[in-house]
Amino acid sequence: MDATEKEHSFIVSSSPHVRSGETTSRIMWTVSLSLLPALLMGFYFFGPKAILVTALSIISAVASEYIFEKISGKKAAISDGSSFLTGLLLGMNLPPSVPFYIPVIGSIVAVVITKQLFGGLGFNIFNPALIGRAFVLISWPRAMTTWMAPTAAFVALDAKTTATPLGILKEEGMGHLMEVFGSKINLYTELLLGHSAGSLGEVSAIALIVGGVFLLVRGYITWHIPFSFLGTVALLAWVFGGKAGLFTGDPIIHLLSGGLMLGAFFMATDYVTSPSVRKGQIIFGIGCGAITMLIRLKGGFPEGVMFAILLMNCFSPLIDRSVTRKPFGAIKVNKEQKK
Amino acid sequence: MIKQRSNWELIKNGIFGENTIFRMAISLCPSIAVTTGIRNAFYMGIAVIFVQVMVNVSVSAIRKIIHPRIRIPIFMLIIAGWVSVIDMTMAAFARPAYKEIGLYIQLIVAFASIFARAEVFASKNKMTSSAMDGLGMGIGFLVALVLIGFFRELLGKGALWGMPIIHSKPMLIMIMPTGGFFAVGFLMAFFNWIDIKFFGGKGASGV
Amino acid sequence: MGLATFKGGIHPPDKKILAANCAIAEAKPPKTLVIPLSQHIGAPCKPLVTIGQEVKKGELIGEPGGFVSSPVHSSVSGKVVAIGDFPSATGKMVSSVVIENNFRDEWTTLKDSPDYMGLSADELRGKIKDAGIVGMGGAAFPTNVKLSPTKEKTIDVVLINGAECEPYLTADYRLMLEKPTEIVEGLKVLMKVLGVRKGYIGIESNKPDAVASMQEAVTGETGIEVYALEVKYPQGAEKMLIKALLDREVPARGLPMDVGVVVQNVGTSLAVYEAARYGKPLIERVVTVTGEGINTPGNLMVRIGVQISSLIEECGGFKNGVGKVISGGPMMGFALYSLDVPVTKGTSGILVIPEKDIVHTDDFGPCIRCGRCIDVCPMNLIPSMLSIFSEKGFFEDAREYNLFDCFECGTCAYVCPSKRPIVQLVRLTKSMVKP
Amino acid sequence: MDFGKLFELIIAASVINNFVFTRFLGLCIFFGVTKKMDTAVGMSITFTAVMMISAALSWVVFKYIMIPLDITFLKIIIFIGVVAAFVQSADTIMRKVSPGMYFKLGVYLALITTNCIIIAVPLINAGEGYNFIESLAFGLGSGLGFALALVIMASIREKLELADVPRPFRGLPISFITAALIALAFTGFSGLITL
Repeated sequence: MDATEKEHSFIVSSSPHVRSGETTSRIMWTVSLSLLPALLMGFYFFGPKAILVTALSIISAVASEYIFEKISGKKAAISDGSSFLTGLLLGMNLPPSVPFYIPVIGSIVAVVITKQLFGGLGFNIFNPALIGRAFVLISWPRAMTTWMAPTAAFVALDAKTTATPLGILKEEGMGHLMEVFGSKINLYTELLLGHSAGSLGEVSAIALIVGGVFLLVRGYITWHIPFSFLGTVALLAWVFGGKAGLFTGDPIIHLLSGGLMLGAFFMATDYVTSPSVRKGQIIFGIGCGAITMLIRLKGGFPEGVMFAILLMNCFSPLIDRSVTRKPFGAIKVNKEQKK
Repeated sequence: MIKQRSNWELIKNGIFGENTIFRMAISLCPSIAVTTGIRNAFYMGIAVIFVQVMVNVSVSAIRKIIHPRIRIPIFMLIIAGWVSVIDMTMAAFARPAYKEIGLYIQLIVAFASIFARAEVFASKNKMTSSAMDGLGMGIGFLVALVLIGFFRELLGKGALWGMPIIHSKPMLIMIMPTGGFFAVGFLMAFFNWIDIKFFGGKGASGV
Repeated sequence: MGLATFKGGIHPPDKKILAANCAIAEAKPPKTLVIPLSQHIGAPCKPLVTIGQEVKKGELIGEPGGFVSSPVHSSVSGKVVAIGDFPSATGKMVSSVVIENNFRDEWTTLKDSPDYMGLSADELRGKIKDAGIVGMGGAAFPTNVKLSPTKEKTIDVVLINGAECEPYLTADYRLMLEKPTEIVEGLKVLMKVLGVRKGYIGIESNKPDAVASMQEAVTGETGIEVYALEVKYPQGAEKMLIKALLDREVPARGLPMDVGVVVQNVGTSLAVYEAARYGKPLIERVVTVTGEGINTPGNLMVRIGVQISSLIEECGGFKNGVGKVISGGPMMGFALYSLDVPVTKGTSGILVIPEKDIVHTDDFGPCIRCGRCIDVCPMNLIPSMLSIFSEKGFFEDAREYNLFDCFECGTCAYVCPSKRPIVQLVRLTKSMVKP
Repeated sequence: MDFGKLFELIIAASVINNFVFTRFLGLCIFFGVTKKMDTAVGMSITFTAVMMISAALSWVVFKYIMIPLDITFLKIIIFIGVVAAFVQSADTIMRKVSPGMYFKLGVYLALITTNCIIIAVPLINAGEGYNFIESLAFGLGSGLGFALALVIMASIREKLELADVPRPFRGLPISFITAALIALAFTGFSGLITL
């Protein structure tokens, strides 16, 4: 073969010349996949209404991303799956009984205001799905706090409404919660399975844990944020959560109820809006846990995961800025300079 | 001012060219605090028009007799005096509105815009021009506030001037702090967009 | 206990199997050779020959142009036919001497010294200098300069770098299998020159036979030990190797000698031995010709100055539709734009990647701040921020993120899920700001 | 003195009723000095100090001069006079005593007089009828809250500097929207401490 004839076809680029197989879209789709068990549990307990809400929020998230990118003349990048994931997470964070405009407006706020106005994927300061949810929660508090009782029948059309376990705990206390669920063991099992009122994707703790562990094992998330988040919540719930005094709280109820598992494994770990350096992530997780418990125990809302993550999102750039890494070999140089 | 401008030009400048909130981006606090409804926005705007005009006229009147070294404290005193007048007047005659926006009426005293107009314009110009400049600035401010208030009240309460207009569930968020920031941000972006699109401006407003 | 290693790093598929079992074969020198006068870091050589002059194999044709410089020798016997600027692997034009091979392979007279270990340190250093030996791992830093530490630095260890952490490459591996005794002798010469008692050889544990072979060669030697290292890129980077074997951190922007260490490549050690023992100048080296785009991969003993096109021919030419030809390894090598460039003292491999395996990086996505690059950066930097600053033109801000500590190993770009050209952006930034 | 109550007052003033995000005061400065972290930090320090001292001074003037003379209706004029006089003297003293610090923080002093927070604190103190210690605590809490807002905003805006924000939104509009979203997050604190 005559090499000189071929020479114009060589591709010249700078090293490295090999790349790993990981891509942004693969990450997004894998995370979406890991949410599937929890989503299916939601469908199972809340029926067709839950499917409609999820579908609406996914469709409007993807559509608003597409339309925005078209209007602003950007390259449409909906195939990277990030808007799908945003829509999915938002849907899972909504009560199954919300009117149809809530997922639609929530998704538009999430994708357009929270993400695209800030420069698109990678530059948003806040978790889009959570801003979407906070927006609709503040806008239509009544609709957003009317909870459907789980039926597990798939046909229930005139569902009863009820309060969430955390709502009961906050308003009526532990005693009433026991009355509703019978025994403590029963309460734990129901919370674990997801047979309780709540947002359609947050109720089944076990399904969320399965998804979270899957992501941990595959290396898509690291332990730093979820473990420091959950650990702080458990610790504070145990120390301050009890009516009878310090160290009498029940950490398991707090761990299994509300949006904690969904938040800790899937929302707080959002790459873009959490600190990138691992040390900073631990600070971030502890902050999330502390604010969650502050709101749950003292605040005006029964659930604090969403606000906790959003508040820590504000601090992410600051944490990233302050938690610096010592470059390899840096200390010795400093010492020499001091001399 | 280098070029003598007609009264109408001075007013127009205050409303469009140098609109306190959307173009100059100063005196922003009331733009969110008092704009949960048009009524409060309107009262606030009236108060600002009054103070701005009276301050401009007073400063212009005494511009030849005060020594430049002590002008700042003098201006301050003049502003604080007129603010006290409107504060007490409103407390007396517009009780319900005053209850909600009283603090912000008092805080007109710290408005950068009022002080800036006194310093930049009134202290160098005739009384009529100064009055017109103050009027323009004040109206620009009032228009901005009412515009913000319009969107917030309509979306957040489904009402205008307290009267219900839309009979569906309103977005409560618009009358919350968040909604105020949103409304100002989007209106600013909208004016930027017009500026870029139709007047070939650079866009980035304010700071 | 785990194998010695450093923090960070990646595990790209090593693909060494392609050429690992091919014994080193002598490559036939072609008709003409282009020998660049600047094959090392430092000042280029001054030519000592004129057009038309007859030269012998091993004859000095370029003398060092400064303290940090290294002489160049003819790698064949023949006639100088041209002196001028010729393209090099990096694309720069380099002043070179073109020699027409007369295929007689006549050696110039070499200074044989059977009792080389009896020579003084300075004599040995002189021999290494005269032989034109440079670091053969890729950086091509003149070895005699590395062996002349300033007075205030005390060196106590010599490391032989047998990590060969770049995927595909097997040149050092073959040397360790085929010439272990010579490598150990080279190490002993290096230790003598520096007056140190400890010599360590570090080899990645994916080459157990090389570890065994070297271990056997060091039996009975005092102060010399062989260590297996965890398989991880960039294990073979000097600073990482020192961290792994000695747990010493070379200061930021410092040199190994700042922590009392001199690191030499396996190939360099062999060249040092041959220079000390036979006075043989560095005129040939082992080059791995490999990749999925070459017909018969192999390890060739190649004369310096041989055109890469003739090496490709020697290995049966291309297959699978060639996309990229790389001089060096896939992580840090240069993509060649032409095959008419010569093998130099630093050329460790020629890698041919077929078109279908090329990762196109001109279309990259935004940084999603996943932190993968931060986890793998061996220098503990924050590559994501460096790349964003560079992309948006905030070059000065990159300095605060320790821009100049980056040695461009490419681990960050390898792991980036958005396929961002982080290393390229870092290089751009480095050229835009003053250190 | 009830320390728990004081602590709650500080927390409430700094976080729950944060001046910027729930009372919308000091917005000019908030948007004006948060482009760079250094200025935001300098402003925060100066501001908190001035806020506490002017709260104390105004309280003394209010309690021992204005109430006895029955001239509380002049509070706007008097408070702004007190604050302006204090800032002016602080400026002069700092220039003489500590030129280094003046060079660092003095530039912010000039901005402070025309800021509504600085005058709002004495007005609120007078309106709520806080005692001396409470006034100080309120000044401190407000200052800390403002500092917090400035630092958060500065860190976010430094990140936004690198972002590809749509053109009409560049500059202030996106900062307002950022403030809107921070305010939304801060509603999580509502109902935390009811005073």
